Amino acid sequence: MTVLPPPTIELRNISKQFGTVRALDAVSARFQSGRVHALLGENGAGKSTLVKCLLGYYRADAGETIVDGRRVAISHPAEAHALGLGMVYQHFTLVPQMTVAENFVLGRGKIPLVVKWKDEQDQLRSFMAGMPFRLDPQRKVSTLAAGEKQKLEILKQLYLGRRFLVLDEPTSVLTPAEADEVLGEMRNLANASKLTVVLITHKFREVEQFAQDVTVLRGGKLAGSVDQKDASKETLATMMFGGGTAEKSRVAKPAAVADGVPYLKIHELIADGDRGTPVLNGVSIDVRPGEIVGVAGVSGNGQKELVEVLAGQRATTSGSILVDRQAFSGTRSEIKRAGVALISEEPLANSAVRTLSVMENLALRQFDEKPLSLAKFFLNRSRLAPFARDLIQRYKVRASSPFVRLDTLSGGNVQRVVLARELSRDVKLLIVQNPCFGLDASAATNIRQQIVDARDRGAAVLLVSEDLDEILEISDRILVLSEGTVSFETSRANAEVYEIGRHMAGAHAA
Amino acid sequence: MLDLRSQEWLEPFLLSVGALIVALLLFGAFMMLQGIPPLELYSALYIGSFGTRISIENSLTLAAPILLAALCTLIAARVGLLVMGGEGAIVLGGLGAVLVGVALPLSSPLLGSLLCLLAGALFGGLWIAMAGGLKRVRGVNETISTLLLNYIAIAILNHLISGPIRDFSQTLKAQSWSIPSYFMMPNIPGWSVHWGILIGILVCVLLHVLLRHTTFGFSMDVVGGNNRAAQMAGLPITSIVVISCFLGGAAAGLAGAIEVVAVHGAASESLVVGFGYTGILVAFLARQKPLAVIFFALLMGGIAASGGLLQRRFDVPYAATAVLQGMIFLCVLASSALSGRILPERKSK
Amino acid sequence: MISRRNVLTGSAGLLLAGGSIFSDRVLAQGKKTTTVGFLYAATRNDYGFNQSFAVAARRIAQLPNMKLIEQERVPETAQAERAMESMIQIDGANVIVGTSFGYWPFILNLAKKYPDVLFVHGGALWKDGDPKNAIGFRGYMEEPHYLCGIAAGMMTKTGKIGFIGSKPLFFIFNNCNGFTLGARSVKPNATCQVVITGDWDNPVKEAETVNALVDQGVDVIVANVDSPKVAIETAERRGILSCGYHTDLSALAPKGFLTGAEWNWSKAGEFIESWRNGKPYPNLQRGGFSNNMVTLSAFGKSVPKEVQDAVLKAREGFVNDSFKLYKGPLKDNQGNEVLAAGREISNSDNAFKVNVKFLVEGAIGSTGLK
Amino acid sequence: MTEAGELGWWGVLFAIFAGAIRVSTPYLLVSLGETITEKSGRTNLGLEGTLVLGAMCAFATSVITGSPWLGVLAAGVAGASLGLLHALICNLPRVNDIAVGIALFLLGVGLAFYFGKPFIEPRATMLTGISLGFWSDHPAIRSGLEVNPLFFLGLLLAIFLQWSLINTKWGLYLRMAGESEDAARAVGRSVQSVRTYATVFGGFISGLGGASLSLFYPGNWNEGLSSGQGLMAIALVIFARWNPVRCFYASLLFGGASAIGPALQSVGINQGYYLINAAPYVFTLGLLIYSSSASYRLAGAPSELSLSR
Repeated sequence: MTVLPPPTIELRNISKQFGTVRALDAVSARFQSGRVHALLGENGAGKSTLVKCLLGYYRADAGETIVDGRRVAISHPAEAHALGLGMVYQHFTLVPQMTVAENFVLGRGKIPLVVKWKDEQDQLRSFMAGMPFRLDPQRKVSTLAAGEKQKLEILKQLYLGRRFLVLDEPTSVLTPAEADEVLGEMRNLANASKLTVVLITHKFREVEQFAQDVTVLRGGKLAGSVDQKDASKETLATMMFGGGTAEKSRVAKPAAVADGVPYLKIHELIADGDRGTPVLNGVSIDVRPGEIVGVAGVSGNGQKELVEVLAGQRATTSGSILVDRQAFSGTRSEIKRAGVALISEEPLANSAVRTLSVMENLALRQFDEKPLSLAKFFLNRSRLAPFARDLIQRYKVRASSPFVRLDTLSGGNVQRVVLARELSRDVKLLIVQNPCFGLDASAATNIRQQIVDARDRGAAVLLVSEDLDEILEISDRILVLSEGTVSFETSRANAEVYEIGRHMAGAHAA
Repeated sequence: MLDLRSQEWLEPFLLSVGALIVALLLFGAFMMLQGIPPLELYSALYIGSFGTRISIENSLTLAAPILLAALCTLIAARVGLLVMGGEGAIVLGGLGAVLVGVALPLSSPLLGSLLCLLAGALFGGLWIAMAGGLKRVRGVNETISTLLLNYIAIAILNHLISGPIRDFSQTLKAQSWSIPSYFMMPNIPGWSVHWGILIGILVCVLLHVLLRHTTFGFSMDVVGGNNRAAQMAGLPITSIVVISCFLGGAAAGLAGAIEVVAVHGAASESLVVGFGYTGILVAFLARQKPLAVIFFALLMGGIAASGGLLQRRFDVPYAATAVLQGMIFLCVLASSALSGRILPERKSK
Repeated sequence: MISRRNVLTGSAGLLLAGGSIFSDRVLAQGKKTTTVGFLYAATRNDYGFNQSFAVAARRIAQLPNMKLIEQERVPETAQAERAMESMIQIDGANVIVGTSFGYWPFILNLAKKYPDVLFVHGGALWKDGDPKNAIGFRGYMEEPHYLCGIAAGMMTKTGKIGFIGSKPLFFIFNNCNGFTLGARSVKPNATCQVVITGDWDNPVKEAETVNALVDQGVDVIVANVDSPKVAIETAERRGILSCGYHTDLSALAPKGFLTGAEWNWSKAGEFIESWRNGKPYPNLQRGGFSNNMVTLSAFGKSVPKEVQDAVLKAREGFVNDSFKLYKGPLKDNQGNEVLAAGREISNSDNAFKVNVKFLVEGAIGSTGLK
Repeated sequence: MTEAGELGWWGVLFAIFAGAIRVSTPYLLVSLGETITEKSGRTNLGLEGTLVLGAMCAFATSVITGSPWLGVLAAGVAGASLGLLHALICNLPRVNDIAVGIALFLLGVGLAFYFGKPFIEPRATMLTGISLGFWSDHPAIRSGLEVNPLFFLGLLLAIFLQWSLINTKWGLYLRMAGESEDAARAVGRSVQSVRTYATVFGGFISGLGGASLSLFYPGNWNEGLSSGQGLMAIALVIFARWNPVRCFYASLLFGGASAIGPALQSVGINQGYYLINAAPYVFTLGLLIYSSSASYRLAGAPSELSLSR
């Protein structure tokens, strides 16, 4: 059997319109057979839209796709799959409650009516024998670590005979070591002419280390296409951000040494996760007024649960939380007394009410205080709108009126509503979780600036983030949360990316 | 351009009315297949519901328990629970009214009937609060638990009236002791309609104030809209849910108590006639708005009232009313697919 | 195996008859038509209590210048009052027949409000001072139950018979006593297992009860529930014998049906005739075989001649009032003496019967009545 | 033994055992139907209506055609139609599947009572039982062990479904749709169509439960035929942790609970029969309380299921 080289794909003048938004404007790109191609750009630059048009999830309004010199029209993912094109998503598309083998079989276009599991597993094992990484077919996906899931996603694609792979921000949930391992293997496969790889990313480091070609998108337009060897970091940054704002300035100046009594004192906290098994296994964290403590870690090691406990959304098994030297369990009076504010990821899911209006969401912290309430019992509805208008103006929320439902706002504006609600009060303890997920660079910068401002006003800040860059950028102290315990602590001055990464990897480290 | 605040009211209302009309058309087609001319059908529906004074009285009498039972589902729905326990709460409410009415050594008629009503509300409230508590403490699905509680309530009623509180002088029917006759509520002067409907309307208005103009009502909306946001805001969700379930159950319990105080004077199986289930339908029609409940409860009371005339005019099975109610229910639910599409909401970007 | 056609003809007979009456219901010209409105608590073709009234309704509709309107599933609430009033006002009903016991208070309300309308109720609850345009009537079903008991006692092999009751009400227990006394009159050591299901209508529980009774060795049953259809069919399937209640149920158990206790509600037709012709009519009418208020179903095929003869002979005793159901010496099933030797209770002694709170010796179970 | 035919206290146990088999069939079939529907990520609370409509259609078809098995088929088709209606309405955006279930509960019962009225009186040809009592010459045992053929169908179905969920294409798709909408979308499977099939199939099986009521036990059609069995079966699915074979055991347990009251009364234990007869409901509620949890998702619960959220 002659092995054909993996496909070369060329996109010509692809345009795509969503309502009034021009997501792609005549973008062209060439992905050369057997090479790793980085698709670089900010959030909202059009990277995902471009590959989704290529893979048949969207239909481009204009433009053409050429695979190995032939023009093709791909209108459905199945057609892309037939051509050997596949995609690995940022958010896993695995079925957690099913086994590795079941997930492999499900990914296949054709499944026999009756699945012969013994044969399937034999096949899988022999397939994996020839692969750079291996997984036990019998294991349930929910028991896999994030890195293993990512590997499974990639293996699935290779198992299905895909020879052109798009990886959508594959390393966002991986430790640096895991990322290096996975991307290194992808590079090896490409070099061996087994695969063409398109790597969607916004991390320069990955581009430098693993990509051979780079295409940069900005605002739905092609900003440039270069060979990685010829591109300096500065050129790429200029292409990515346009002139001027290229260098992400470190917004945070280190805080004056904060010692003294911790304002937030978490001691030996133990709590169960969604499935009833312990996820936090004795977490102890102190946060002093005027410092930002960054909690780094790979998703799934207890970050979500830690924030939920602090938000009163999860019961604890044992351990204590003291805020301002008093026990804290998240009741309304404790929150008010201690001046606690919380900015969580995905506000529509965690901290705001989509079915209520913007003004009602803005009033969530203060509706039972003067002037919004009379005698704590009656709600003074006529005061809601002026109260909301003031915040909308101060925090530059784009909402046509305080009366519109929250879910008619864009993601960034929803986050601004939450910021306005949380930060407009007197904040003494600020808990922040992945505050910039899905936001564009300028919005992210703005939010980080506000967090730093709150610290500078004397608040104790706990920043839980899966974005290590974000933590390195604004934290004064950095902790690593791994398998439900704090496994490492360092000051920012001494922070060493690889050291942090090694601890993030925890027991899963190679 | 419509005021955004009125959209919140107008659109759900229009959707429900639209669904109602579609369902009536479907029902007309259904009956036409049975050989009943649509015009005669609709005229019978009208005459039987609001076409004559006697029909109006009939509709109003039926609307009272339906209205209060609807509030049971409605209030719980505001905190995000789908409670189907109106029927059971009605039964418990009836029992509560009887127990207090029998035990009270009072001679004041007004105070007596008032206390009976309160007792009914208390019993019904505690009954549904139980489902709310189970939901919060043990995660027991409230829809299933309240449906089961309906059966259990009926068993308790039957057990009590077949022995422990049975009036053995009533020989042909197992029923409880009777409350003193001077505790019985009179009719509205000039009408053969008891005060139940006015009590129900009053409760709806009070509930509207509670939901709209108090901090508790605001908290309920937060809890119902997003539990996690409510937790984050430090709201005492369990109390809010249990109190809301209590209020809902209390409304249905009040319905049962009114049936006792205004109609039967005693508890018997006559408390179990399906008002709870019609109430669920009304709660969905009203789309969680207490003031809209008044309108839709009257309408559904009318439809229930016209059922008898349909039987007598066209010799159709009584279940024709149930078929119509089922159709209305489905149309109303299907119409939620159009919410946000009828009146354009201004998108802000 | 029974052929399907037989079943159909047997059971559909009533429906067909009913239908033809409807189509023949031509109103005579010139003469004033009486509109009779029947209200039922459940569906009228239930092979049970409601059907026994529906049969009567169709007989009454055959009277000249009579128009029948019917409404089913009328609950015993204010809705009943509304339904009657709406029959009167919208359909112009002159006579209202309420079949369910719980309609009585609502009938009383309306009888005062509409003195020109006749109200007939199957409950015999009328008392002095109640409106004269209201009639209550009801048969003593314990009499035919006694006859059923005789048949059961003569036919049982195990000496164990079963009585399934719906609600703990005096007439149910009278029927049970009648059934037990009848059986023990021919087989003195026979016992009657009594089960109260608690529901007028709960087929699964009724079937389950029949099965449980069969497992206990019971081989004849009677079911005092709204519709004994399920009980009788289950008994037939388990190969035991059964007696009917309410209406003629022989078609349901071709092999095992003995006989049954039936109401004769068509008596209402006589009251209506008297009322509209300005003749006197009773306000309260009770009775048994002696005044034709109850009847006995035709015997099943499996009932031997000597059993039939014994039953019919005993029936004569009720018809000419020579036989008393309750007579001393009579003990209840706790061993207490109810009636001393020589004491007799008249068959029309309603006060005694209403106060029956005991089960006679030989009945296993309790009334729970105080 | 004193007299022929007497089983005494053994009779009580036997009656509960035989009753469990008799009464369990509708529970079993409805809970299997609901398991399949819920595995796909939808809840159909309308199965009480499906059960009643199925019972009516089975009975009517048997009366008209004389063939009980055609009746069984008709029950399935009626159930499948209600399932289809549920699925189509739930496929619309912003529609709550639990509420649609309640609506179909009312509509199903309404339609059954409406069209079933002429069939209350006639008698239908029943399904023939499969005799398991051949080993005994005790007549009570022999006739008590005439087992519903649909009971065996349910048992086989439970085993088959259990196997299918793991070993067939459709089983895998079904579980995927119930566990992760994203995953299904990624492999180009329409979750809605999987759920539609699952709800229709679930409706079909539940409809068969109705046929069991009207054509075998208690073997009749009237309006009081079902006293909430369809509803309890849904609670039973939670107790059985969405596992078909465990549905079978749970159904037997529920059937036994329903048989306790009549069995005790048949030997003269008469105290509080209303309360004893409420045992299945209390039992169901107790099991729900026991097997639920407020703090974590139940093992086996499909992740996309609104019921367990």
